[in-house]
Amino acid sequence: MKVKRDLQFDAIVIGGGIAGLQSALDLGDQGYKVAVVDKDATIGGKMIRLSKVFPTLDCASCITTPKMSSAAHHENITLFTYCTLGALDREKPDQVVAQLRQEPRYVDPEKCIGCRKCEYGCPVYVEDDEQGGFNMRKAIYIPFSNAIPQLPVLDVENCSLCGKCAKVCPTDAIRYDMEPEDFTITAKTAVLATGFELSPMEQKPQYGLAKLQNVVSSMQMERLLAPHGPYNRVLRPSDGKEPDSIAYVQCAGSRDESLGIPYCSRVCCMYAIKQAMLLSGALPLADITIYYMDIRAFGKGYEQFYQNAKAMGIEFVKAKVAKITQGDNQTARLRYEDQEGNGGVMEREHDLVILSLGMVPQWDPAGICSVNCGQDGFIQSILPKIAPTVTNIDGVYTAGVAAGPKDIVDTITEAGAAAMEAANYIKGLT
Amino acid sequence: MSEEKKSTAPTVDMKKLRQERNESITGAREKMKVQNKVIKALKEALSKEAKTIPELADIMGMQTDAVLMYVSTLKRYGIIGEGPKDGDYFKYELTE
Amino acid sequence: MANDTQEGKILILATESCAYPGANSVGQAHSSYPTNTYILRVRAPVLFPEHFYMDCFRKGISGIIVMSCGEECPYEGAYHAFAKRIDNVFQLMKKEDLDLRRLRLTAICTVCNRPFLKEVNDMNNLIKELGPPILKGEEAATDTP
Amino acid sequence: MSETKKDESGEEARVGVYICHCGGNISDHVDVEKVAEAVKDIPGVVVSHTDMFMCSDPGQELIQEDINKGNINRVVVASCAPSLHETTFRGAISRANMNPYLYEHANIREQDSWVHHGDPATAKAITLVAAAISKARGLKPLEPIRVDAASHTTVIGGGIAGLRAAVDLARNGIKVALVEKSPFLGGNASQLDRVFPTGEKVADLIEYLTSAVAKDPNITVYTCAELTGFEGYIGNFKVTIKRKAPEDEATQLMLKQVKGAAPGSFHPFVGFYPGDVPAADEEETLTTGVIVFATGFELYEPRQGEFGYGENREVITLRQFIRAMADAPATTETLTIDGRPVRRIAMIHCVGSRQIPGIHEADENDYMNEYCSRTCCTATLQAALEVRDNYPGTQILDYYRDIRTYGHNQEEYYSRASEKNVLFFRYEPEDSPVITKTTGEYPLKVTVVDKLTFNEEVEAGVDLVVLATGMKAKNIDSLVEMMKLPVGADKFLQEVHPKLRPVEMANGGILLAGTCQAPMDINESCNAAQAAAAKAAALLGKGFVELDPFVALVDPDRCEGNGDCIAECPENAISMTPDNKAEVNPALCTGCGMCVAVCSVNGIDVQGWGLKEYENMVDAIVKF
Repeated sequence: MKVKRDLQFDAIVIGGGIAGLQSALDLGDQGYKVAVVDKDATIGGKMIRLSKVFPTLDCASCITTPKMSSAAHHENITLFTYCTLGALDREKPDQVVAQLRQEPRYVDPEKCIGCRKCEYGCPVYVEDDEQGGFNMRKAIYIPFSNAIPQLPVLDVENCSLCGKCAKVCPTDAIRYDMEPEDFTITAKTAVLATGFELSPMEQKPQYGLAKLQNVVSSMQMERLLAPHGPYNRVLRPSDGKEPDSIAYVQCAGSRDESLGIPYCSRVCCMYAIKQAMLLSGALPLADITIYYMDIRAFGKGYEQFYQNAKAMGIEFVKAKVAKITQGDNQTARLRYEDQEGNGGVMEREHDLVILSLGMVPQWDPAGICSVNCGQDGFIQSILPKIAPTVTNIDGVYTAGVAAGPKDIVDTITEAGAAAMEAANYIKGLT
Repeated sequence: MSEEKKSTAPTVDMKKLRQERNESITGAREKMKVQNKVIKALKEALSKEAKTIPELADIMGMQTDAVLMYVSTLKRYGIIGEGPKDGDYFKYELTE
Repeated sequence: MANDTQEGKILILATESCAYPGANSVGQAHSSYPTNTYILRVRAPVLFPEHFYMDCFRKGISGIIVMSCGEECPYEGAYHAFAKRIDNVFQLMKKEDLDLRRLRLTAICTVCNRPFLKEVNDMNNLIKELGPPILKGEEAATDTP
Repeated sequence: MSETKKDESGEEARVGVYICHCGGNISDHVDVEKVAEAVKDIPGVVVSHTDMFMCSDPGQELIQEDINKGNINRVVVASCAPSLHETTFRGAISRANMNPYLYEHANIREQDSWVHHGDPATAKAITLVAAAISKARGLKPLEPIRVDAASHTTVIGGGIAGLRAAVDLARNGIKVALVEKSPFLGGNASQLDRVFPTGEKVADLIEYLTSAVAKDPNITVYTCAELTGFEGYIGNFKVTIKRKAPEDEATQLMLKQVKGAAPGSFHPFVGFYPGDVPAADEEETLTTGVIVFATGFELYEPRQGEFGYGENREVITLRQFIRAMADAPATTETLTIDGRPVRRIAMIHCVGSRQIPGIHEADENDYMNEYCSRTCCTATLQAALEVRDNYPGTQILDYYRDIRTYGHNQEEYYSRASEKNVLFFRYEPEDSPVITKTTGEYPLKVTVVDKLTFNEEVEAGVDLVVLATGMKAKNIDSLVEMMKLPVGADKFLQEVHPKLRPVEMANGGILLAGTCQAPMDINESCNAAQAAAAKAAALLGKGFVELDPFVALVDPDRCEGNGDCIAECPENAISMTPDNKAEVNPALCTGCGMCVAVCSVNGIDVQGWGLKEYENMVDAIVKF
């Protein structure tokens, strides 16, 4: 049994996505020592997995990597990746204690140089969730090319223990017998930036996600559009055909009482428009249709972005899609109620259908942390209008989608606000 | 290099680990067996000329989506490359 | 590369706070424009003395567009001083029998996509029509196209 | 740190060139390998690499490795626009203990691969990289200029955002001058009653902040005040604040309403009254480290005749309606306004927002509000529900384009409105509702082509029309001009980058909070204000600020002491030393370069942006 480490920081940030990173940077820049904890093997959160971002169409990587990189190199910031949070609560006015577990990568982080020889040497292929499940990675792998840290993870569930990776590793970094390691971090203040998952679609079988081959989630589409995507271009997953006709189903898992997700997820209109624009660039001949209830282009420059998309020839149909079934020639058949035009129930076939999925909280604090959540599961502010990042626990703040659906701009701004509250909490202790 | 390497590696009881992880190891080996067979067939099918996914599926007697999964994976690891377009589909070829 | 010089090159001096981001905005819109345009990022074009412009023509640059912030120049008094300088350059160009349209002064802001495209296309058409710059007394030194 | 940096100025330049694929953004159009190959033999170049993402850690490490091996002492990265990653790469170089200013950036994405295609794009990339190399070879190591920073901020605007920022900065130990034009604090929010989605009284929110302001000795409030003077630079701005008794009629009227009230109280639809109106003009000049803009927005004023506004007293704005509702007798079956029963109300969304060229009418300056004002949908539905909840006899017809109840707990307003029988009609901007006077049962008639009922023309008589007017950028032209601030096409103040630096303006030390940047609701304004406060705290916390060293420098060997540069300098940053050489005060120099052009002996140049370097770049452009 190893001696349990207890590390001291001024602030602990739970979540290394764009919200957590921005909070950490804003605290680190003020001179506070910050620990950033992420359950993933890399920081960067959802944003680093996107293709390009609205409304500037900057590549997501170009905006995220500098923040990831400056957090990683910041003299006041320490990253703890691949760590799960067992407990977090305030114990004294100047002490928040987090129980953490370092999950084993089976790779010695001190020795690994990130050369990926192990990955190339590994003989087992495993479906790669990072690529929307459209292609396979190895059983030992670096999550993606711009992951931070550049350390591989051995997926023990799929490892045949053949020893190939250890054999090819130039620095002897493979540790097949690595064990999880528990440790605690004590800080004065904490920021919960735990982010989101996509709305679960299992309860909506009539949309056919994961059953119909050419019905994909918006996140899968991000991968198809991303520079390091599974096909390096947009193809129909069922057979590799370049799609001629693409459709977006809006509010799939948002504004839907039947799923228990009555709220608007704020970003789906804009990301669908963005993807549609990128698609019409990549596939100039393809017809792109967006089936929507209301287009919510509310942010700075968003409405103009929407109007541009209309001008580009992207078709917007106000309709509620009822059902998606298998069509002829591997198409997906949409059955929808047309709310404009002639009205009534209509059917149309598309090569590829994207469900614009909403956001649900990624983290459930039950049993881990006494922070209050709303009925929707997002962390609740006790002063939602005037100090949106303040939670029911003294000196514990929340930022980004952990506190409710938000786009990147609003997330980054809120992360700055949480950092301000956290910094002032520390100031108030003395 | 390799001499030095062995000396610094801590000793791991591989036998014990193999016993403990027997289930996942067996699963991974089964998976590998199937994968190797498909990859071999795929390489063979591409050995003479570039082919599209439906063409490959025909030859290999597999579903088109499964073939695409393999082709894109091998493309990722540099074994297969993308060739010219043929109608709505791209052709794929071996890189070596 | 080499064949590019045949069509003449356009030098663009673009201010860091207005025109240079303006040119980037054209890029973000993926609007294409002639390739023979070379944008140099400047803080304020007032830095360049008269001889800089004449040297450029002498070196073979066919056209120069100074894209400034115009009246919104962030530097006190700089725009005024710059406008005066350009007048001096025009005088020198006259002396050398250079077509004055080869030097163009224009204000481009960060979102001026259309004006940017118009300026570069106009200049490109002009230098095609005029051919390479020949300074008085230097005819012999210039390559015949 | 600075002494550990290698001083390469004496050494021969050895340039490392790094070309980014940008994940296809560049390499799809520019043959990056060919570029790397073409520039590797340019004199001075010792390495020439490409990478999928130069900005990623492995990309940056590529540069650092070459530096650490001692291979290179100049760096050129060819990638996206320098505004995105110039500082990223300077940072990477710095971490490898090389002077970060021995760096030049070639923009081959926005100014090449995104605008050109095929071989010419590759050829241009080669030229641009060659030019960058020629500049890099002549670069000299520079050190940032360190200036003392006053632990003081000036917050302009006493609305919610300004109050929020002031409170946070003061709690952080930074002194704050809170400058508000009117005699009241609370800004636009004071004109509201209850706020969505919590239903809290806006008075409580404002008083929460104003009581913190009143308590904190770090905050000095200047009401009836404006910024009339501005000079200096980050850490050391000098601002002049002028206080003056308000003269305009509207403010006089509001002051009348609070007459006799105790200072330090909130007055609905007026604001928080700190209670000090200057009798005579007062002026004060302060040294301040950072300026936070929280100047807020202005409500769109419908044009005469727009939806019948100004022509019918029954057509009012949402703000006027909220005011009228607060004064209306409660617990009656039907809402009564101005003594008239209101049986049916038409609420029209997107008035002065989402305007479309060719459909809507531009203003006299050929400008229109093309953006969404973000808050009006929920505010309209909130008002509609309040009517339906309290006055069941009053019907609501809602005319919308898209319902944008996007925010946390706001969708509920939409679903509840349907449950409460608010009738929705969807219109296209080219078929906007038409308001006409009638002599029938109702004073006004609304006609619209309803998209929801197969484009049928629907007519309805109403007692009242409520226009959900949007937000407009406030006219702060004098400040924009005085401080030379960047303004967007939508006339709101412009941030450096919406994601990289969302609360900063390009002008160092000037930050953004709230609706002076874009439409926002109260919660979003508070977030922005707190984020700006965090930035200010980081800037001022160390007691000094480091500035870019891109300022003029005199070469004493060349300087002939004729004083031309001194006469030319608009900032009075140059003086003559006793031995008759010009000398630059780097804290005052803005690096504009006016001095450079007038020096006949090239004895003064802007560091990092030197004339000689430009000449070298032109040579490269001509040659390649």
